[in-house]
Amino acid sequence: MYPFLDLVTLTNVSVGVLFIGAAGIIMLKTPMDKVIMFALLQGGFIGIIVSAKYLDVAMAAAIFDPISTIIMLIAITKLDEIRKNKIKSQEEEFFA
Amino acid sequence: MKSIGRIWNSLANPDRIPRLYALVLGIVLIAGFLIPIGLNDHQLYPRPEPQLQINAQDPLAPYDRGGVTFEQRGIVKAQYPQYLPAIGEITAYLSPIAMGVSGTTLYYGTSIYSSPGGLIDEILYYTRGFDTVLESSILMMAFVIASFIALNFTMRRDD
Amino acid sequence: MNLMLNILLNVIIAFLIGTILIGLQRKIMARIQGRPGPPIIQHLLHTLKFFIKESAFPKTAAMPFYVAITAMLFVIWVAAVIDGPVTEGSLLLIFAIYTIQKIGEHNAGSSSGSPYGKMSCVRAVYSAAAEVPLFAVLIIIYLKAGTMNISSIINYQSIHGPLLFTIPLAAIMFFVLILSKSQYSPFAITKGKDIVSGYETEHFGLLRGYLMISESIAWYMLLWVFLTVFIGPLSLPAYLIGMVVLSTIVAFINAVTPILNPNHSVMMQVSLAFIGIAGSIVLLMI
Amino acid sequence: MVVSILGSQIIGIIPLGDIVFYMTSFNLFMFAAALAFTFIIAISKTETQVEAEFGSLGDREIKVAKKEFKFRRFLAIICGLATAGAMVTGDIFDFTLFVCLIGIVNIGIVGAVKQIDVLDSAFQYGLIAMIASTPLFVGASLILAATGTISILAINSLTYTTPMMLFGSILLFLGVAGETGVAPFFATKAEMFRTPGSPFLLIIHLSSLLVIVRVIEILLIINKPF
Amino acid sequence: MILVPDVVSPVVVAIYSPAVFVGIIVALIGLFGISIEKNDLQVLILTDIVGVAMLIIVAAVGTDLAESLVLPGLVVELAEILAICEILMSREMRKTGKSVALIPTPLNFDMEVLQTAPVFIAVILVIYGAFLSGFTGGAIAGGGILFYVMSLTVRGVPSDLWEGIAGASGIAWCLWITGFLVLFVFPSYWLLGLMLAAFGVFIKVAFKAGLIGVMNREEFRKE
Amino acid sequence: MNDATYLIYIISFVLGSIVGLVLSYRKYTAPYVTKNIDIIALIVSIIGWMLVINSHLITFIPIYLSITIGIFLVALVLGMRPGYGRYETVIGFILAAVVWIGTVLV
Amino acid sequence: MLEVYIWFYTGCTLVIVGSLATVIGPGVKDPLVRTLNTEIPAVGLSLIFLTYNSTIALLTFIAATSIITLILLRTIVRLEEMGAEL
Repeated sequence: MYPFLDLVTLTNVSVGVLFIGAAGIIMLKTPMDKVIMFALLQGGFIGIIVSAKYLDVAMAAAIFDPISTIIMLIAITKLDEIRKNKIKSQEEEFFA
Repeated sequence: MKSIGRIWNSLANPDRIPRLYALVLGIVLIAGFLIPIGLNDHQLYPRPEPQLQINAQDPLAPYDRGGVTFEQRGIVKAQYPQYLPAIGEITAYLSPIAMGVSGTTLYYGTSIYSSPGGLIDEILYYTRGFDTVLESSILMMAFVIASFIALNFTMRRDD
Repeated sequence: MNLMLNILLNVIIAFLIGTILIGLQRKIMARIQGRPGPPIIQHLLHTLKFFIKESAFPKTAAMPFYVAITAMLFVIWVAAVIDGPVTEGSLLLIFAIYTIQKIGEHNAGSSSGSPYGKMSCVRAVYSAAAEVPLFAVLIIIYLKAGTMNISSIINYQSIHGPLLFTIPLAAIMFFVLILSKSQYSPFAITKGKDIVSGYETEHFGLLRGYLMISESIAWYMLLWVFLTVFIGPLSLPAYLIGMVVLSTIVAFINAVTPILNPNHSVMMQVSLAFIGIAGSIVLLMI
Repeated sequence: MVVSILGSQIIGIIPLGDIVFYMTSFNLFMFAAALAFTFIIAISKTETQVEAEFGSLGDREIKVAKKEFKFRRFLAIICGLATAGAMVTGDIFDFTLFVCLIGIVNIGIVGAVKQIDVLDSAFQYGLIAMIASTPLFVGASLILAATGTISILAINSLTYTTPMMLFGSILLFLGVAGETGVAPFFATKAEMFRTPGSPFLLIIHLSSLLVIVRVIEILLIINKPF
Repeated sequence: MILVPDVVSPVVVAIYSPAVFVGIIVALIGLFGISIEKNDLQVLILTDIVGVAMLIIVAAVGTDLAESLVLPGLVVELAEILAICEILMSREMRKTGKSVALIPTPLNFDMEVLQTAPVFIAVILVIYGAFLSGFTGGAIAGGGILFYVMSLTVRGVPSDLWEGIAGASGIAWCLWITGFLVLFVFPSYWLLGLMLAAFGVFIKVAFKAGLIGVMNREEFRKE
Repeated sequence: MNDATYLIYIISFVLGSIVGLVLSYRKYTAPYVTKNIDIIALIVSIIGWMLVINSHLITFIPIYLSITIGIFLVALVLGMRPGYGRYETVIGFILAAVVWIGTVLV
Repeated sequence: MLEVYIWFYTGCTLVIVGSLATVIGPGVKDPLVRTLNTEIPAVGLSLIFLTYNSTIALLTFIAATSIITLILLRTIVRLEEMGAEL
């Protein structure tokens, strides 16, 4: 009745999510947004692994996902801070 | 002649070499599009079609190569079976935990077969064991270098 | 004949002929440049002289190494003689020895701590980078003769005629290699007089004597390989004549050309190699 | 069974499972040479570089500090052993791994020095080594795909050469060229030699030359003459 | 069900040349990027892409052998990046002449996850890694240890601890070598050799990854 | 002609050169005189070259011995200090070559 | 079987697009952005591994990628902090 509903399988949905995530990472310029999109990418990826029925791999991927995210978050925060400090110190120099 | 000399001199600058190398490698790789590329289907260690084992509800998918632990050897198509007296034993081996896991679920084949035993362990540790020696040595050397520099310089705080 | 005796005989022949050829070369160069030049025997006398001189060791040297390297150089060239004239073994092996000799050169330079030696060491690395002609020669010979064994190559030539005429570009590349090993040549950057005596600067007495012996054997062996691989089965007098002719040609070239800057020397050799490879492949195709 | 490789007879083989080490007189010589140099390096002191001081008549001595010396000696020995292994291995993939090990150890030997120029060329060399691991492994894998084997002895008994094997071996050569620094990629490597510590620097040079000679042998085995 | 076929399955043969082409294209893209890039750090990041190309082409053979060849490739990439990054940093530090004490800037933020998650994630990963053993297990457990160590608040280089851990991982490496020898010299004790090898490599890789975590703790420390 | 005789010839050449060098330094004190021809050297050279090139004519001693002696004598003149012995060598060689060509033609 | 092809070609697309994005994507002058972009080819490669059922390689790759990312980020941060001009 709705033949296109057959297309809504785990694989296809995950592929869709993957592409959205990839496009997001590429298009968005702020690192923070990229990290959010990265979560989307990882989500799609885990979906595909699940559709391949390797639950153990999916589990490991699911655990490593937050680790990568947190690492990136920390790095981004720190980098932001460094850049802010740099600008600040430059301005101070300028005023001085 | 003078310009050739200048080009030659610029090649003596280390900063340009990686770029030059990348360029040369790129040019050679383009040849890859021109020559016929095909897989010779008589390979060592062939594996079943992708997803075949998992679709057949094999709890040991995707690395099931037959065999019973301590009783029957698995099938391993190695290059020189004559030099490998215990070939197939490792593939067939399942650790007790792995056996337990394989009895309960269909979807943990990877984990089961990468705990000691299994095909990849057979290849990595037994039939091509020397590769792993080198591989772990490479990692170790890289680590020795990195940690020497880190401990003595980049992370050192006293001087 | 007894193998050991044969080896000994060949090594002594290689040494004596090598020194005389080097002496001859210096003489010819001198005459071209309008100087009287040393007697032909001079290089041999030099070599022998160093054996009765006092040996001194620099305080800054890297010790066991500094001494061992001279023995090493000597040993590898003896090995070359064994593989070459004595057993007619693998051609690849001779090239391996040639490359190891580069390492000896490099290290004789750097192990003393002298800045001149160091310069020579860095230049040895540069010149080792110019080994491309060597490999090109190997590959072309293999493609043509289908073997890497010297005696098989000789057989091949006795049937098909000298390789010199079928793969002339490879012969030229090999000649460039020989040229780069000779003293005062445009490619002899490791021994340029701008760095005193290059890697030999800080080796005195006995050690220098060994270095000079291996230098002579090296020269003999390179010429021997050239004659054997490109001209084929030769009698001993023919070898002698061929070596004299080659040394003379090299002397002519050396007398009239300046030494190149290290980069240029390397890149010149590599460019020659590329031309040689391309040309030879074209020739093989035709 | 008498097997000959490039016209010289195999003296012996050391089977380690699928990876079979073989020795002809050529391999044996290079193996012995690598080990001999390694041994000498292991027992040698480093030299002291003497440089003229700028603006005065004094000399300046550059020595290798004790800690650095030990570290570099360790790496040099590993490098020598890896070179010796690369000389006799009869497996293309194993060979590429040996080459990678040599590459990384070479970086390490000069990685701990103080001269900025030397560090810079070590870094550039490291970049090349990293890029070069791609053609190395790709070359090996193309040969595997084309022939179904990566054992040199098995390839030696094949009678044909396909364009794919040729391509694979060119890539292999390019990879080794990058890892070992032949012309025109010599500059990074040559600049690394300006630092003191001659026995350790020697092993860098030794390994690169021996490996390049060995890869020529492998290429000749893979590509049969017309 | 066929456990081991005679020939490689036609699916794999069919997708071999597309896979190789993709690999070559990716390598070309990466190499192009490297050849036009001037910044050393950027080149370092781009070599990662070239490494991906290598892994694609190696995996494309699609046999068990290919898979076991992928693992060394992966490790080589990891190892070289590790060493070269360190050299780059030391070069830049020598160039700028800055001593280490002035840096790192303290990190001024509080992340809830870093208080609660590390222990849990680390425990899971270490257990799972121990179950897997070998390189895979080592990398996974190492990831867990790394994360845990990184989120600790202790500062300063624990030089003794460091050397201890590094020594332990060296011993583990020796275990693996012993295992390798056992497999070849006494094939009848293959199980012992296997266990030695699997856990030797596991411990080694895991500890090494943990030490990377220590390095990073220095960088990303909290106030 | 095998390797051993080859070696003997070379050694004889080397010894001849050394003796020639030493003797010529004793005999001639002026450095680098180019014009004069020394009669003794000329005779030695001619005998030497004759022995080397035309040794097949001399039947009463073994051929290798005559060549060895010949090479020694040739080297004696050839190896003289710079500036001496060149014309002698050339003349000796030309004479011997003429004789050789003569024997070959006849 | 169709699924296998879907994974494979998705992986290929991701790898190519991702590496293009890494090389010439928007804002890649910032090394941080470039490093984050390398995650896309990494995921693509993971899919290719999955296609060939190389799940152990896949597991290792997942772990190794996060370690590599960590190392790279550390370098970037440290260099930025020093104010190094490369």
